[in-house]
Amino acid sequence: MSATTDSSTTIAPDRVEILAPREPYKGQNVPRKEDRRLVQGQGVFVDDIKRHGMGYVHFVRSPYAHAHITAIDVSKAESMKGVYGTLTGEEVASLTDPFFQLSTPPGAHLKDYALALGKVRYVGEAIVAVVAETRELARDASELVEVEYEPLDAVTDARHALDESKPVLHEDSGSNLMWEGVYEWGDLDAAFAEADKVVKIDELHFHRFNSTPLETDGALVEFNRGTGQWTIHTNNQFPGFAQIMMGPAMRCGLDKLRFVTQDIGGGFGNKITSHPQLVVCCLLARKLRRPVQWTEWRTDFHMSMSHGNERWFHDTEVAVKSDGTLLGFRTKALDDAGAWLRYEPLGGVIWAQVTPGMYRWRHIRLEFTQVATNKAPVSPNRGYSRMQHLWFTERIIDIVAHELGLDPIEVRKRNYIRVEDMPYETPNGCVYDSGDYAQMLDVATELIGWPGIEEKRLDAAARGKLLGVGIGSTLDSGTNNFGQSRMINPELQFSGNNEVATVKLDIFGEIVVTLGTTPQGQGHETTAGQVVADILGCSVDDVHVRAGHDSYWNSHAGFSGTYASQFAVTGLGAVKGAADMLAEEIKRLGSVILGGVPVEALELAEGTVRIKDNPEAALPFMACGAIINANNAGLPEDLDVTLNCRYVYRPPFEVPDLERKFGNLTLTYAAQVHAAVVEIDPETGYYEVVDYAAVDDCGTRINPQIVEGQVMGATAHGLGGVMHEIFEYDEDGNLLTPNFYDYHVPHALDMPPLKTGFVESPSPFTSLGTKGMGEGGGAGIHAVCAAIQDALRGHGDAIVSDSSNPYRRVWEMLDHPDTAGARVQVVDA
Amino acid sequence: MLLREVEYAKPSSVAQALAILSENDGARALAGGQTLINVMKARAASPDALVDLSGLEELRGIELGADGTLSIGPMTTYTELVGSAEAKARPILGEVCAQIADVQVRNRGTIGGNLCSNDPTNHLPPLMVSIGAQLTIAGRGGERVVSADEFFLGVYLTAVGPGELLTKITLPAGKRDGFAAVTLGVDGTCIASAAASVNGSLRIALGCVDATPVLLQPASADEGAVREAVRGAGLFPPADVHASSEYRMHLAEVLAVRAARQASERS
Amino acid sequence: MSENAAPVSSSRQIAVTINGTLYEREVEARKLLIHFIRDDVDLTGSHIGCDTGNCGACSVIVDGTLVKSCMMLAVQADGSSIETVEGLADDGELAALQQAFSDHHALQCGYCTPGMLMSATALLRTNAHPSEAEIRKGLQGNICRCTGYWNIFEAVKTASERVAK
Amino acid sequence: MIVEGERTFDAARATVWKVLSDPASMAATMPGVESFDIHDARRWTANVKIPLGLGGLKMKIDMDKTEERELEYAAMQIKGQGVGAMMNMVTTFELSDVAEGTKMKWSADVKIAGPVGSMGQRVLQPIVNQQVQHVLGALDKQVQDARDSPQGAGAEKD
Repeated sequence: MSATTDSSTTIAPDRVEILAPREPYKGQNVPRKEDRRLVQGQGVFVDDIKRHGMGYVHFVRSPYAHAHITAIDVSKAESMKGVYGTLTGEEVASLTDPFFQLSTPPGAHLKDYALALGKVRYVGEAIVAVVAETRELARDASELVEVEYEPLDAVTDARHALDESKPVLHEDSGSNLMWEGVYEWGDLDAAFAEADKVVKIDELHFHRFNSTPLETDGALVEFNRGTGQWTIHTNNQFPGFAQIMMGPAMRCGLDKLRFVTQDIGGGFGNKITSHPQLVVCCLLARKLRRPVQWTEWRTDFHMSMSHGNERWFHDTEVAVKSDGTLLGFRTKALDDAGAWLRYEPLGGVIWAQVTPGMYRWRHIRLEFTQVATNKAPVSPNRGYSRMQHLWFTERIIDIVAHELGLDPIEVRKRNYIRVEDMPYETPNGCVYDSGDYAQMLDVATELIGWPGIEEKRLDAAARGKLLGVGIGSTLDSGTNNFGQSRMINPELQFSGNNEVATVKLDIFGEIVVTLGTTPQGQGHETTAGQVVADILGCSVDDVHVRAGHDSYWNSHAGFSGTYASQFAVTGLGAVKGAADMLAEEIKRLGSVILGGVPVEALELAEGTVRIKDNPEAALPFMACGAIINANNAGLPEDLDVTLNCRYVYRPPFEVPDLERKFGNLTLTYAAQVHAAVVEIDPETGYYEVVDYAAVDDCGTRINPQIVEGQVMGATAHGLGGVMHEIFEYDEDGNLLTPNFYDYHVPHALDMPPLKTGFVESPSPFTSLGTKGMGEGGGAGIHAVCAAIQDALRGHGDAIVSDSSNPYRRVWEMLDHPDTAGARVQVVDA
Repeated sequence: MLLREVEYAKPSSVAQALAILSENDGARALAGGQTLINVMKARAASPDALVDLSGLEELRGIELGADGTLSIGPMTTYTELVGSAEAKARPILGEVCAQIADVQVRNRGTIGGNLCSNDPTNHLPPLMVSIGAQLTIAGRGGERVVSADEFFLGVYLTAVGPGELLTKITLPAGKRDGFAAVTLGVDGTCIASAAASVNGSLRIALGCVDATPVLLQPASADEGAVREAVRGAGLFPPADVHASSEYRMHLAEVLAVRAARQASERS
Repeated sequence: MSENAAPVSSSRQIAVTINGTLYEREVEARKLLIHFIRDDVDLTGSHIGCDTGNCGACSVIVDGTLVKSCMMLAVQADGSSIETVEGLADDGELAALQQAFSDHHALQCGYCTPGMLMSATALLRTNAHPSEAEIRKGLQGNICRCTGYWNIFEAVKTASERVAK
Repeated sequence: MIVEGERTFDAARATVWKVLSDPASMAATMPGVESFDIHDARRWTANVKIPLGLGGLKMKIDMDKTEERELEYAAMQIKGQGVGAMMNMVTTFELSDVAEGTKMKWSADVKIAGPVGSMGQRVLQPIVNQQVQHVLGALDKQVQDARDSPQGAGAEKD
């Protein structure tokens, strides 16, 4: 339909692009439709919404990590002037059922209510909600709520959560074990028999942090007494999931829960599990007969929301040939879920989407155990569960290279899945769709001037600095097959995936697009407009994409939302489907109006449907819209055209084989290869990233500028995560980094110079050749860990064992390398 | 966010401010508010009344005396100190102020507020101690002058008592100063810091290792002597998420050496 | 002066000019300036991203000085003239910085953007041609979690060049 | 966090013991005490306002002597409740004779939670050390007073 250019390659000192063919809009840096309102402060974020007579919600939160609640007295608070009312756990328990649990026993036995009931299990857990006339009064009143506690010992170290001596968080589940499963593929014994060496790593630790979106959670909830419907204005990023959790608990149909959002101030997965607070707001709006507004403050968010999964890897054994050929590994993964299973134990299977990382080893065994601790509940965080696992596989590569005296780059190239192996079926049945990892690695090393790195090392040494270079190569698996949830719990009735879009031609020919997604800055209005404009042959400016999400638009499906790197596949797949339907309808209408010309003879261009050989004979979209919507007398009866097309995109998935834990778990596999150069001050452990390259391949890019923005953002999260960001608790379960005082996120001065590279390997499995992207698998964390380890070579040779490497830890690795790093053994097989 | 209820007054003279402060137990002076208001947001502390000093021109300004002495009004902002020609008489002052927090904070935060809050991570308390600043404190009974060595009593606690105000900071002449810190991110919060001054004898003040700056006066600025002095100071630094006590101890030693070197290399 | 003379009170009448419009309100002494701007005056472009004065999303310009409006009481703004993001565009015509932010994809979710724009505006007023180092230093007080800042540096550089022309 | 140390008093063990086991004199060692009620010899409550430059931190502190060996050893459970903070402290004192008088080995395991915790350890730990120093200083004075007072002398004779 539209003109297509040839593929091309461009190389500049700080950017390399190897491009697939592009169309008038697809593949172009179209300016974002969202920007005009956002740069003028005209966005509508949840805390911007006001209603007459609304009350402000403030939560009374636990100061203890673990305690029995022996008494709650809200009378003083309720009698305070300006207070509208309160809600306690007792009331919640009488008005709702516990949230549905995804886990099999023992996790299945948890009784999770929207407010704490009888016991608190982490500092910051909500106990009572107070509603008042102003924000300040609500907080004042919350200080008058009297709660009596009987403090208990806290479990803060997952490694001891199952000790007999430790208290149990949830009596209902009997112990702190929440979920466990064993995954094994290939023939481990054969692999270890074939190996020349076995590399044994005693313990690796992936720390707790999250993406701390700048806007925290919030909601404004209205209850319509006449219809019994709630309207929930919220920045929850996965309304489909929230509804599934809330409806059964609140004993109402899902259509009673209307989710509305316009602009969301960042999500990164951290805004998926706000359903408990939303339930509280719903109950209060009904109880108090007025709209209620809840804004979570930064310290509340840090203490209680969406920490990323903390994970330990114990007794890892790697089977390897002397030349660095990797055969397989076994390990025990211990996952710290925090106090509740709010999205867990899905983290126990999500990692399996990238089981072998980017490597060809075929023999893998992983014993997964998830335990509860007295910390904030975990939930998805950019790179959810795959990031932890990919960090682990990347650590293995660099540790093996270090121990066998091999070049980490050579080891990667030797073991990378090759372009000729694509599409590649992994040992557990996932299918990597496309990609040339070795080429990406070449681009990355080129960008940071790898050949000259030894000179740079000497130059740094002359300045008293230790220079190190490291690679992080990761996958961004997108478009989940929700059937994988059955590997966690065979009873679950989820599989496949879907997303919806509608494209219609309005009465005056206006093209209106509605999405089922809840964008948080990914530019969906723009990229959807690009796809529609190419298909309808009109200007992207003539495509009106509605901002935000409303589950009452007819564009909402079970998996609607924005999460897990899938918009470019599911969201745009739906948009393309709906636009194709509309294009076809416009042509059928055109063929009638233009005197029975065959549809094949028609084309869409310049906002008209016209005869290819006689462009003068054209029917403007405005006329099409008017005819169908307002001037349709005399149209043929069999003309089945509404110009209002709805399409549900459904990716081609099978239900996985639960016995073998085998099947394709995600549709697309974007890839990243990052390279970092660090300089360490050996006297203090202080270090800086002095050079950095991020190479990304997410298939065909609809809007390269937006893709690059996602790559940059994910890189910044990786750098923040590895250098500074950590949710650290003391032994009593106090969070030591409850706000931006001590939880340091990267600032403008902290950012290294960044070079980017792009390779486009279109996905054979998606309608646009696109792949989901934006998470980037934490490549920055892996690259910096590797670079630090490289810098320490010959200076104690510590093995980086933790994903969190603040200055103090780097100094410890310099000061006492043997105890500060991982303990590694190499034995002849 | 969401402060507890508080009363507010904006006096138009120091005398008036002192009157309010001494008549209202629980009244606190509000300088730039870049620490105090955050503490109030956390409701970790809640003054009953705030006495806003921003209207008091008497407390602003930087004067350079004929003998090179700098007299600084406590309500002078970091930004003013960074930009001031007079303040260049003591170059380190502007250099260190430029490292504090960010533009917005430097635009409102004041030298007096920095000293009176004495958060252990603040840059200026150790600097004032190494420089040997004199601090003038006014109360209804009159004025007294306290040396920086005696000024800092504890976290958020100084010689400025209830009903009193810090009214002047006086810095002797001198240029040979140094400051070194390891911070949380570039120009971030101090994890450990050291200030040094070799105008006459060597004075080193360590930050972040105790509730108040720790003054050391080694015989010489050579590395051995400085390290010896730090080791001999009987420090037991606080541990937190950014540094163990042991690491802070180590940083104090390294940073003291660096600050002393910077100071002695200056002319 | 007389209204400043020190009656100690827990609330007071204030008059504040925001983007050229005068607002007179009775406010509690404890109310932060950002809450006054967002809730009382309903100018919701300035945002709140933290509760410790770190993030800068609430940055506004008060009498020509860039401040974080979460570390200032509304009563302290009495008699002042305040500029917020809503005042940057000249009736629909985007300011050079706003246009450059869009051109360089210097915003994603747009939550930090208003504060970031105010900091950049203040920077370019005092330094029309900042180096990249000066741009970084000028934006140190504003946290962005989406972009990694690189595109923001580019946007500010471009805006300074365009204004120069 | 755990703070501990040793202190030697120029007084007989009985005198020191007397001070340590007298709620009134113990209360007098606490910073910013505004009022206190003695329930019995083992339990008492004090309302304190810990002086911080930025505004005092009000707390209701319940003290409960959980264990004691006459003249030798005492352990106390101290619970503090304030709007800004919650404190739990277990403190022990161990007395022994030395040439200069009486040696006291003490330790306190202090746990602080609540909003004040969000200010960060950098602030909390020094504050705790500071308050402990205050208590020990005041204890010195109490011991001297007891020694110099007739009852003190009496105690020494016994």
